[in-house]
Amino acid sequence: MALTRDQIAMRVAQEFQDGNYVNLGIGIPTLAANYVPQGISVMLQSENGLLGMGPYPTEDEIDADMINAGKETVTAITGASIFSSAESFAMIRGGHVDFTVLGAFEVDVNGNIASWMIPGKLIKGMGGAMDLVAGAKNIIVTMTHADKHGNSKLLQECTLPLTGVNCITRIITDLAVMEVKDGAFYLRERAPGVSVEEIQQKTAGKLVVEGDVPEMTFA
Amino acid sequence: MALTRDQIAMRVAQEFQDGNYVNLGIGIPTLAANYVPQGISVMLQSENGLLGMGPYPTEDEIDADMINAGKETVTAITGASIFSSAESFAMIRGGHVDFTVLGAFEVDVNGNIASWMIPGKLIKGMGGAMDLVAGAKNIIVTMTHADKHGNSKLLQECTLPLTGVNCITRIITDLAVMEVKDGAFYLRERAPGVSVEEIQQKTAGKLVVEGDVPEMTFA
Amino acid sequence: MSGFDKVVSSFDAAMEGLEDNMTVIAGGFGLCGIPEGSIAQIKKMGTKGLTIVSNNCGVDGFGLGILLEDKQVKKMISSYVGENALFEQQLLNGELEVELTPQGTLAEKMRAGGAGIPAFYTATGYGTPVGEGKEVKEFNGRPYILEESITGDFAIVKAWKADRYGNCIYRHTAQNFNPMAATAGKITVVEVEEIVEPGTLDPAHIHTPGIYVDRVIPGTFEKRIERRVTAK
Amino acid sequence: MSGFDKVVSSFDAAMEGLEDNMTVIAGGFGLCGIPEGSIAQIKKMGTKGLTIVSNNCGVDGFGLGILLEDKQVKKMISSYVGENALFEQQLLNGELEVELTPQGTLAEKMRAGGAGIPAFYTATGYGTPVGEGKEVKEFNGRPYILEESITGDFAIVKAWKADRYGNCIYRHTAQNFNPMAATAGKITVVEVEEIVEPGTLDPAHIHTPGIYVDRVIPGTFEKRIERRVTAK
Repeated sequence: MALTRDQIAMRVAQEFQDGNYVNLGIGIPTLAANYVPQGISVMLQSENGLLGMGPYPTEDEIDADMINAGKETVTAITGASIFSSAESFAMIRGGHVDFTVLGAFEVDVNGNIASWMIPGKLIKGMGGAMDLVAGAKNIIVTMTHADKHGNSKLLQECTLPLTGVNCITRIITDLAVMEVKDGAFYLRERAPGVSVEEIQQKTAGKLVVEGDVPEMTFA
Repeated sequence: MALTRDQIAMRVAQEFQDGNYVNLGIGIPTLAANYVPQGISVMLQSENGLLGMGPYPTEDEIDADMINAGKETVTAITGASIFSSAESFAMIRGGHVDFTVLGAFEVDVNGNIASWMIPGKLIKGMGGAMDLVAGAKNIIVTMTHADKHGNSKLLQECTLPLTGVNCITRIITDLAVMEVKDGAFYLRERAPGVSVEEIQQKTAGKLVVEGDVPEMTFA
Repeated sequence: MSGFDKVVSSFDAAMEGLEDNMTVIAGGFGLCGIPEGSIAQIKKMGTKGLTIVSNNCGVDGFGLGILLEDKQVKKMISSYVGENALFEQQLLNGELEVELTPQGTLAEKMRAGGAGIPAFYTATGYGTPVGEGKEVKEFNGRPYILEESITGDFAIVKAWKADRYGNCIYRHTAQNFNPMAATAGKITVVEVEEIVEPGTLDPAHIHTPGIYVDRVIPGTFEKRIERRVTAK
Repeated sequence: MSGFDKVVSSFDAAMEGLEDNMTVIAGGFGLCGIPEGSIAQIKKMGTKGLTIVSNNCGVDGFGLGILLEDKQVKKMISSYVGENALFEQQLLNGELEVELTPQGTLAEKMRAGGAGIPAFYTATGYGTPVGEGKEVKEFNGRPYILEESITGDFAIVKAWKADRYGNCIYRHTAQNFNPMAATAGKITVVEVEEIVEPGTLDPAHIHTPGIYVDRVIPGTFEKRIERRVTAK
């Protein structure tokens, strides 16, 4: 069975190591914060200028001057720091953020990603996505394996305007965990009950399957 | 009569306007802070990272963590700000400092300045001088008109390695105030009792004398 | 120290000198930390043909969005826009030009503009539409694109507190783009919640030293929240 | 949050991994705000062939000057050196290489290194020996030279207070080059006068966020004064 959004987020959270600084994009990536494993701490970076983002505020805590990169009201944890957007992107661009998790329209076998612009549709802008994919040490793309029409989002070559080149190394979809290297998607894990054949069929770009591919496990 | 060091500093201080941010080099420039005219306030910038430098401390006030760009113990005025050296040079490089006053070995008619390196002698480094001459809006060079052997320091072309090019617009020596423009030194004021002829004779680069050149006045 | 007293008493005085076709750099992220009074003043002045450099363009009826109502904006330089219907409409009509710039590159362009750095290399945007037509150079085997800095005729900034000398601090994440904007204006106007006497702010904790600031004006702020989300 | 506890208990642990021929970026200006304990540890370790990036090289017998005694330094990248006789002697003997870099360019090279900017243009040094061999480009009719950023295998930094997560503040002008150094080390070691619990420092007034810091070590400081000048 394909994973739910929360299950994808759960699987993403398994990637985190204790002490990681993590930037989570809007949507599924943000959910990952809810599933950080026991005994592991991560510190969330919000690119508007906050390191140590906390949970959403209570009604009493709401403060218009405290928002996250998604423009949502938010809180800061004990030990947080707050700084300018230039400093924030210095951290990102300089490779100090350990993990960035973000969504995408398409990813290809060369680690290129398209996530911000669909020609013909109104373009709202890339926000910080281009900086994040160019800067973070590890980038995880989360998305459904195929779009709602069944078209694969894992391509031999991206068709949409790119967000970044040669930058994606790991993809977690509703069907699989894949590594991107040497011009191919390497299948590492399957969603429980999803066959290699189904993944193969829904992956347009070159897929490499080595040995038995284990199912994902959830604690 | 040639001006004393303090008189040169006095004349420099007459250039300041109320509200100017000023960076003063070591030596005569630093003395100018003692002669800021009545009714005029300037704020001193020290390039290690202090805006609003105050007087030297009393014995009780001395603090090893509070020094100026000359590595001397110093104080901060009320309303000062303290920041990193990168921020400090952002101010300088970005043209936010109104005046820089510094010494020189040589200046030429194209506004080039040599102030940091004498080949054959041990080179200690340029410190912040190159950044200052490249960044400040107005630069005043203070020096003696000629060296101790009588050789002019105001040249048609600098002979020593440069600190900066096309950047000097005003020179105040023990003999004269000069403007640098259009490939010449324009004589604007004479030291009291010093003749145009003496200045002419001690100026190796092209000197332009327009009309009667007034003597400097000191309040 | 009267020459360093930057406080002005009206927004008319604060924005004096703003003319048609100028470039204005505005602090703020979304509706957080935006210079509400300076924006209102620009609307009141009716200045046209403006190029506005700001991460976003407000919403319909609030923030920079109100400058669209009388078509005062010729061009936006932003990382993310279109939270407002009027913006979308003027963009589609060709009445408004947009230069989309990655958020970190935008922040750095302002910082560089204020710091006298005319251009810098960044990996951000290489191989994407953002990199088209820009110089590419490799460092340590990785390609980077050359991005030029931004300065403005005016910068409009929102701070929490400022002293009379223009030393500013920002509150929480309302800091965002404001410190860089403050450095990059030929004339920098800071509107603040509170004016304090020099010496009140700790010299080591000033976010924007007064040297960058030309005018300080006390303001009142609605502080509208764009996305109110609370804990369940 | 144990994964974010950066405090180590000895200088041996703080400098673990330092090897011959590495590059070390050191904060401090003159003898102000220098990482005294980390420097002493490098001397104790006897590491050789080091490239040291620091505005100055201390004095005879104090600060970075002590690393000259056993000829541990291969190269200095500095803006102003030669306050010590040993330095002068090793330089004249050809035992020591010096790359003189303008002070503001040096600060910006460190900042750029930490911020993932491989190179930037500056007017500083154009037309001087510093500009020789460097790319020149005109912006708005003025020539600028291209300067590349600096990163180090280690950065050694002196802060006033840090919390366990590595958030730091600096005291007075002992800030100087320390914040940039902190961003530019693969391993950044901060030695501090006082370690405080997370939450003690105001989040809006942290000079160096903990993300840049790998190890925090409490130190003791002589704080020698280079030029003691008092009011008359």
